[in-house]
Amino acid sequence: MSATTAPGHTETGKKLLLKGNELMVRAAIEAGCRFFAGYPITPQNEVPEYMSQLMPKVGGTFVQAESEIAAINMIFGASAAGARCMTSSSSPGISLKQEGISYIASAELPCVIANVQRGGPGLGNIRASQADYFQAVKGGGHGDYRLIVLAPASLDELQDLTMNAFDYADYYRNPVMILADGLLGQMAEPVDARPYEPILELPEKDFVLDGCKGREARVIKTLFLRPPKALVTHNMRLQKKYETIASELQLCENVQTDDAELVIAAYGMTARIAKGAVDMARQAGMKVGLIRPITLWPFPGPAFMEVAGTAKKLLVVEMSSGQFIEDVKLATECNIPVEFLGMGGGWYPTPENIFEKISAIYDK
Amino acid sequence: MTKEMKLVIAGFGGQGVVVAGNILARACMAEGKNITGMVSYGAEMRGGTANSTIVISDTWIASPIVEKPDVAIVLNQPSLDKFEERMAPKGLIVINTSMTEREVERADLEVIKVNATEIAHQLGNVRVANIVALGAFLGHTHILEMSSMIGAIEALFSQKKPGLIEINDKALRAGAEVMVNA
Amino acid sequence: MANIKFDKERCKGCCLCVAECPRGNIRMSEILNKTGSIYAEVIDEGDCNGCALCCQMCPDMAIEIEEDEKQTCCEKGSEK
Amino acid sequence: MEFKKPTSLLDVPTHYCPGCGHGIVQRLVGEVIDELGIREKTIGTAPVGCAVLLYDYFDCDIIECSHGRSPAVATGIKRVLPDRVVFTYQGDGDLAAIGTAETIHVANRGENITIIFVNNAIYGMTGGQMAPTTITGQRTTTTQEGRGQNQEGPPLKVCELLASLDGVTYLERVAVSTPKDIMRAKKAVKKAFQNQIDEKGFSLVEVLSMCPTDWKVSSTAAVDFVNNEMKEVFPLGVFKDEK
Repeated sequence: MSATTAPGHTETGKKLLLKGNELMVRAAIEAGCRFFAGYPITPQNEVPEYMSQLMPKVGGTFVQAESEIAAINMIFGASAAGARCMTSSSSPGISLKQEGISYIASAELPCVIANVQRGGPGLGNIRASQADYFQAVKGGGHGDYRLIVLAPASLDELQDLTMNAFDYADYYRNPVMILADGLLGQMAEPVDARPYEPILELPEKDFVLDGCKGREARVIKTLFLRPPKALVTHNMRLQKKYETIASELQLCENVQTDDAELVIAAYGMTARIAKGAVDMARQAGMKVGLIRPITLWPFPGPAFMEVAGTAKKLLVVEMSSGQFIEDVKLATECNIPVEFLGMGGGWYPTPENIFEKISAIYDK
Repeated sequence: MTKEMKLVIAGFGGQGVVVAGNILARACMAEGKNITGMVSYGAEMRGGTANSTIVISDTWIASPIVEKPDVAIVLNQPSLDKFEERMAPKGLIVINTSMTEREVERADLEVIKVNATEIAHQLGNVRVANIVALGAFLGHTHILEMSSMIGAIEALFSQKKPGLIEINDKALRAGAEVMVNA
Repeated sequence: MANIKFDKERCKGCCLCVAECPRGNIRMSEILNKTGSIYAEVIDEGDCNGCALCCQMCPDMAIEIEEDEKQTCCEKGSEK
Repeated sequence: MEFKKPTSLLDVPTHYCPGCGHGIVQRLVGEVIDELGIREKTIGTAPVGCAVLLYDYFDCDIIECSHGRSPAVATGIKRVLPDRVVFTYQGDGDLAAIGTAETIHVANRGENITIIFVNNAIYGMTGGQMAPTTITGQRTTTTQEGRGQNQEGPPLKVCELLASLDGVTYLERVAVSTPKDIMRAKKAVKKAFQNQIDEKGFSLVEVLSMCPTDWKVSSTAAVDFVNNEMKEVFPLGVFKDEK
């Protein structure tokens, strides 16, 4: 499968000024992504646009699908055929892809799915949002499955996590979601273009359907009717895999949490904005820190438990109305008071907003 | 330069606010400054107000969002109406007097006036009014070296539209001249 | 004479072969096979000319004709 | 003459009901794969519907797809592996109802794949509800008074619909209700696969087929229904054959 997994061929070592969406495309292609199918939706339109420009240059395939549903199913096929592949969309489009994501998860096919979240429910708006948290980490499609969910907070990290996402997908044979938002997708900041290096020792793709020459015919399926317990057996094996992933892949960043009395919990762009508020609070003499999960699933529970043992209070900030906070409370087993600053979909906090909230609750 | 400068360039779609923002961002990048950039359009793709926002800083930047700009470069009347009231106290506003119909009303703002579209017209291409205004801003603040700006212009146009490098260079210098002479 | 073979365990008893045989040489059994179905069987092996219309029509691939060196190929089948 | 089961099919009985046409269609596809010698480079897609267990019968690589999405999945496979032979096998609900968009667009893109479309005018697996191809007046569990009484519209004619698309190379409607039709159907299926091998583009063969169980008739009456009723509504023939 060398034609489809050979990495590289984008310029590395240069300082880039690209929008997040464009950078994600560059990183994906650098990591060997050779098949992309997608459908336009704001604020992720630069992804298919840039893919359509870059893919032909590396001998890859870009398909503008007739629908999000078709796009995710093209990914299902391309992954089964052995390609490193990716699709992207924004919230309403991800809802449409849920069916296919469930099938891909059950069939244990590797792929990368980016959600550049916008406001919802419904058509919502086209600004940034984090309101698809539940959908991403709890499974928006049917059945017991898990996505590995990565939440970058800067373009530099977006570049790294996009590349790593392909490795996680191949290593665990599981779909990986990059949970970005409209802010991250639309902003530009300087990034050093780095070359792709695999971070894991990747297994042989012994599931690929490429014709049964010299081997037994293979089947990729998600229907388990016979024997009666076939589905249970399959699902238990999946759960075991999820347990392995949960024990091996928890990424989290702590910022000044060692002496912090108040720790902000936030992820993605919200965490970055909150970091500005941490700086402001420290300058005002308040001991405030930040804990930021980088993997939303698996959720870095132990890291949160640790903070719950040292801080007096947590403040959850999210661009949604109370989704992420549930995982924070679960992870800390309600051992610590949790305050909340949420923004209903489609609007973002500023460092000043968060600082104001910190000031209001710090001594209470 | 202050620790962090939040800047907006606003005008009609088609007045080149995105290009101006891009050039400014690249020049900052060349000088090793931290920057973030965003572009937003009105709901309609053409004819509404488009704006390009840039945060420039010597340290890391928490948020790329510019809610209260320290600097606004406004190229038309709707943008003046929209951003004057939103500006941070004592901010700097550069207005294109060729396309605005009134004076700046807020007393706390520092105002730079430049008839950018007329100057661009005299140079032979009204579409470089954006760069004239940018030149006026830089001629006043000197936050960047002219050579960084010219380098950014060359980098941006050299591949696809090399013919536009010269006129953009001229526009930049003409804008800066207005400030020297003011 | 053709070397026709009915796999009675594959047969589901749809009877399409019976209707199709130009010689009326196929009948359904009076007893059931292992799957509980009546099954098709040839009445007189000697009377089968190997036209294979029954094979064509059988949805279950339950009828096969083995090569018989003496038999010359009869592509179109039906000859009455 | 000799008549044997094709070797690209596994030697197992199928789960289809007595008199169901799927067994015939699958045999034809198997024979064609044998004759073209492409078993080891063929990847098939299984639909949702009665043919979902296709992989239990074909001895080649098969991927099972969600309802109606086979053409999209096949697109993904074919674009990654353009030198393999990719076919979808779909029923009328899969291809002409829930998967209409995928069908039209895979055809319009002119994907170099082969579609075998089995039209039996009813939803088989779920127990006999109206299909997009159920004919006017036909009674089903969801059109108890016959199709057309309740704004169901007339049956959808897939070949006629796709014939207007410039991206399409080959369209033919055949039947498996008589030995003569079956032999013609085989030729069409073979051509549809050969077109793909020759990189000619998108080919679809619509096969009118019997569903005695859900039509609630005998196997022989089902054959009569195809011959007398369905062929009237869905005329057999070549609808497009671009050289």
